[in-house]
Amino acid sequence: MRSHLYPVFKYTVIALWACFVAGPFFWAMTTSFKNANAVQGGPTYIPWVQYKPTLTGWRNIFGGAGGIDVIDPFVNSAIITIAASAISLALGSLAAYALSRYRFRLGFIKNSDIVFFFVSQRIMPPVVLVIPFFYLLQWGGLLDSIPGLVIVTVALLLPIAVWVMVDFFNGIPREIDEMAMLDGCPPFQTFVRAILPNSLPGLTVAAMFCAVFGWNDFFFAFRLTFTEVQTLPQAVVALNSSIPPWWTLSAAALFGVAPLILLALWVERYLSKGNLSGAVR
Amino acid sequence: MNLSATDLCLTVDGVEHLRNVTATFQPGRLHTVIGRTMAGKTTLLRALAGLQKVDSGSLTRAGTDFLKTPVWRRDTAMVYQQFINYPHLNVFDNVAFPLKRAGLSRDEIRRWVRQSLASVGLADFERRKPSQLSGGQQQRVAMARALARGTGILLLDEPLANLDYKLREQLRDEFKALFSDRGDTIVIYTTTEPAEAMMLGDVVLVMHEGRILQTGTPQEVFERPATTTVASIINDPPMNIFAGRLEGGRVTVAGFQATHVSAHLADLPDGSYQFGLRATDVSLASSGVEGEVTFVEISGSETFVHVVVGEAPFVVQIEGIHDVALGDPVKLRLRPDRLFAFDEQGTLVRTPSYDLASVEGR
Amino acid sequence: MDGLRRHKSMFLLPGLLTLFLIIIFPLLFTIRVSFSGWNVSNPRMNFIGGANYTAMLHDSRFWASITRLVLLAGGTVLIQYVIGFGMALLVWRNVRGRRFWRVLFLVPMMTTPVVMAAIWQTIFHESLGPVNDLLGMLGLTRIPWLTESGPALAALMTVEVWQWTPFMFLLLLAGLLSLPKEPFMAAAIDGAGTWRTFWKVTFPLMAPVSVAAIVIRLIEASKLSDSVYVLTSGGPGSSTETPGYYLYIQGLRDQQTGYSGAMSLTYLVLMIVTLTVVAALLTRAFKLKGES
Amino acid sequence: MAQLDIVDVGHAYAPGAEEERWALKPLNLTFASGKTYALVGPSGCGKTTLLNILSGLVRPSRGQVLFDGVDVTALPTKARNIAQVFQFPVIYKSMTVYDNLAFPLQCRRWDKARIDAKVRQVAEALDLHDRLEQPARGLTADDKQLISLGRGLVRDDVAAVLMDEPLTVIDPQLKFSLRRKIREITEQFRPTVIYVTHDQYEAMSFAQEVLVMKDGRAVQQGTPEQLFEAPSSAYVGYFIGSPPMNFLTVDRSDGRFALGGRTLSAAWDIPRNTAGIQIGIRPEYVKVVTEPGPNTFSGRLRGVSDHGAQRVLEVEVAGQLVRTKTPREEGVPVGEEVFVHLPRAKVLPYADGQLVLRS
Repeated sequence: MRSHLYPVFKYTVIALWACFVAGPFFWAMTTSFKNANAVQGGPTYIPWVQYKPTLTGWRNIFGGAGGIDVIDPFVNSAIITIAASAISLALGSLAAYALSRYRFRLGFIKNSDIVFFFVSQRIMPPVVLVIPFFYLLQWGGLLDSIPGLVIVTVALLLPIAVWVMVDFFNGIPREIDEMAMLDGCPPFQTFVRAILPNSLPGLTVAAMFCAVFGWNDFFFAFRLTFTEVQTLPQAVVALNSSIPPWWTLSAAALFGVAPLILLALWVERYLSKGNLSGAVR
Repeated sequence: MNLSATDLCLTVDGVEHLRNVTATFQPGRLHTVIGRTMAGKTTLLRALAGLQKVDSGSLTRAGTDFLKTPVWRRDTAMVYQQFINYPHLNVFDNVAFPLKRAGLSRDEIRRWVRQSLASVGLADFERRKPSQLSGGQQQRVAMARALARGTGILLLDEPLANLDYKLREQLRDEFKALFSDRGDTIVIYTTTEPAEAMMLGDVVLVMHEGRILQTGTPQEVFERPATTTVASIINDPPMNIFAGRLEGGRVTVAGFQATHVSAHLADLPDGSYQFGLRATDVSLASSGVEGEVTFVEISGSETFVHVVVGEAPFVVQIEGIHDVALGDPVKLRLRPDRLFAFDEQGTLVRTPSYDLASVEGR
Repeated sequence: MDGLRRHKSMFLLPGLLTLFLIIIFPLLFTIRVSFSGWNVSNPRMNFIGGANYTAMLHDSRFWASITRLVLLAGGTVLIQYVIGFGMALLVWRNVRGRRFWRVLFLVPMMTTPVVMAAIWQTIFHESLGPVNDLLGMLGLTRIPWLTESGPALAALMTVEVWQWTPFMFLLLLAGLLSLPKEPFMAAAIDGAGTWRTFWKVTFPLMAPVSVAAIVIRLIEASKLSDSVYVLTSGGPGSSTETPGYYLYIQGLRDQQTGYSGAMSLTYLVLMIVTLTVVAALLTRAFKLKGES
Repeated sequence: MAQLDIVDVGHAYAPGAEEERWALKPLNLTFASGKTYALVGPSGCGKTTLLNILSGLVRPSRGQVLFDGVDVTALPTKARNIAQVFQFPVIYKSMTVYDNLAFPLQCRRWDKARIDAKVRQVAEALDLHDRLEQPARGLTADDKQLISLGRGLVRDDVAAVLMDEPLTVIDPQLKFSLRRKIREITEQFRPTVIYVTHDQYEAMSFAQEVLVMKDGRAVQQGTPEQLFEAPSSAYVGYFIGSPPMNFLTVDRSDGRFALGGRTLSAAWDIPRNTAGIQIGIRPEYVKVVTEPGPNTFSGRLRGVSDHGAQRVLEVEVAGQLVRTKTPREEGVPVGEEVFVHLPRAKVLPYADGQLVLRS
């Protein structure tokens, strides 16, 4: 029998972990309203009580003096994330559909090997890829441009899209495809009319992962763009290089992670419905 | 426009799914394919639909090579054992889907869908999603979709197998009415249930281990089963098959000797045979072959008593519900005049006379 | 569905070729460059044989970073698995405010690692950061988190655990939510307690998800370098350097392209071999516990 | 083995719903110790709710559940000492067959020797004794179901064994042998068994007593024979038996019944003050005959359905359809004009769909 202390133990553990998870956000939040004096005075947490809050940090990130402008990097990041995610989802679901429905055989290579090829690309460390990418983009005149960054980001995201969608398509009965074909749809129409409309949960999960990994990429942007295009993570990290204006850094960081935190709310909905389960196995 | 299959063969991973299947399917007739699970029935339907490639053989329709025709141009509809519908479409759109593909006008589509849904009794369910329907209703939607398009070929793969007993009975009757005027559609219906095959089929094909063992009218197949295997597949419970000897038209089986010479066996040469006797032609009696009850099954209205005589298992079918205790010793009366005789290889050599169809009830 | 050869290629090839083309050039380039003496003063694709590889064999800093990565990745992923599984179990069923906890516990994985690493740097700041402040309140001594090798590694691991435990939590919770009810009822009927139910029912049922989650995390963790760059810059000295970060220094900062190519390939091959072996071992180990 | 009593138990999934919409309307039932029962009915009839109430998964909105007189209504599953076989086979994947069977006893901290003896005894009965050391996950679905059953049987004090559609996922070929095995084992161990199914075939073949349910109500409880011979309502007449029971509306004049103008005699007193009387008769008992006679009515043959060894004839009598099941060897009558004989002893009276037999 469970002891009466079990609930106490349970909620204590949950609360401790919640503090750890929320701590950095709380710290960033409180710091973003400080100024140099408040920061230099040692760690304080509660505005008005322990320090006098100012909006300096927040002003700085929107082009205030001595700060940066996060709007342009934000737009760049959004464009790159959305474009790369869309391309990856489109190419990824087509390929995943083929791998889930048809049998491929090329010598000893089977379907599972092709899936493995896709997924295994996640193992490539960005640092290994970045030098050749540099020369590749330079050769194509795409260095320091949005299209260039989109192309390399696709390499990061395509494996994720294929991984999620193969599992998802495997969960849709083949009879649905067969029925659509019997009903007069050639293969491509079958995919578009019968399968895609039933794949929304899978596409959502894949899009979520793509958005997370696309938005959060730093290394490629860091080494393949310089002056013309700057992404949001780059802009924030740039603040960190010299003597850190912590308040600006904190405000910029919160601004940078906010869009995806909203995403977490949405993901949880899918989780409760059990839609994610297919992607896990 | 017959659909003719010749010598269709398919082997997957060393298992023969189709072995030289040759059959002709005629327009306007309902063909039931009966066989146990894994007999190759589903594979055959999938091959006809173009969903399954075959290793060899040919398939022609109206002089064209059907094997080269892609699935989406085969003019074929299929109803699956699992209730397969488009999950994202409501009932109306599910039925309309093939009609839209065929390029019908809006009004025509509406008319055909309404008519088709009415014929399966789902007129009031147009706006529901398949997931909001019961199993029986989902299968009706699938039926309506298959019927709405009026394809030249209609394939039904054990459409009732996953439904409750009562629903099965009800839909079987409905199907009979639905199929009664299908014009010149070729209908092919697979099942594991003899009663279903018999009552729905114009033509019955008996399939076993990838082969078609016998083709004929229900009456022919039931009354003249070509082999012991057919006899056991087309009867429910399976026909009792046992080895015995025939001497002067007199049958001897372990512990059982026919007291009367059976007229229909009289002119057969003496020797060893396999005999077949339907469960309805064996009864529990006060005297006869001694055996022991091993199991009793009760359907809604019949009792099946499983009896073992020596080593040989027998099934006895009794009308009505009767309480028979397991392990009880019983005596069986076997009717010699109803014996089917097969040679030792299992090929039919003599059948009891069933020329009674014209005789009025006795 | 056979006989559709033309169509199936049309589905597969766009994606396959795109990825192949994006990946194949870097791979070939890296292989070739690893046999050249390309560096900042002499950026030419000449051929110097295996000299880079020989040099690498004697580069103790490289091998130290590999060892460090193995410990870091293995350690953090293990911690992430244990905490992630524990948290998933706690918010799986009857818990007040279930949705709130679930969202909150997911948030860190949604955030940009480098950005949060910058925040963590302020948190671990020796005099102005809240960690030492808290330690002080508890009466403990302050720790030079980012300037001494032991604490720096601990800080790095803390950041990794914070960032990626949510990912484990996500996969494991999704796995838990998809489990059938019956085995748990059967265990209750058989009279099994909480502990026995976990070891005999939950854990074996979760084995496939566990293997997948751990392998995925190991793959991602083996690329660790961004947070190192921001948090410690590999320091103090080279005490928190990972291969990824060391490659960055050699290849990008110092532009020893040929030499870093040789190390890149070695690193990649080592990772692939190690992860394959680990994945196989995990599958075997968990198979003994459950999954057919 | 215990006696299970359901006292005024009812359940609504939506709190505050009016009683008409309850998943299970209040009812009283007794399951006697050591007997086998089947709960049968179409999906949504309340049989699973009732089973869940017995297992403790659902706490009823009202009423009491008694095990051997002890109120267990508020007790969780774990404390009820029941066993259950689920629709999908449930085994402990990580354990051998032996450990699966031993698990409930290990949970109860029996000593090793006692567990060993018991496990081997049950395994013997289940025909699993030669596979005890195999991992349980490698077994076929039917053997896994036997393990589930075995986990209940090893505990010799188990109150009841609940079976929830245990044959659903079993291969048709194996259903027969598993059904037989389950029957044999329950005869040997004699636990109280409650078997839930939608299949009348399974229910009637397995149980000593069958409980037919519909719309959250227990419609009739009885032996298979009782359900067949004297269905308490038109629904049971329809649900049990194939083809279903015939129901014919009859006229009433001078205290006698008539069908199409001819007198229909029956073996029971005509109930007084009941309007809308229908008579019910099983197709098995309706005979097609060539000549008129007592209780024989003229009709027209409307359809013949060939089921193999039997044919089902549909005859229209006085504007109503009567089905009869005839052996194949009796052939099909020539011509449309036929007579049907309704044996006096087999005709039952129904009013408003309920059997109104007074003996």
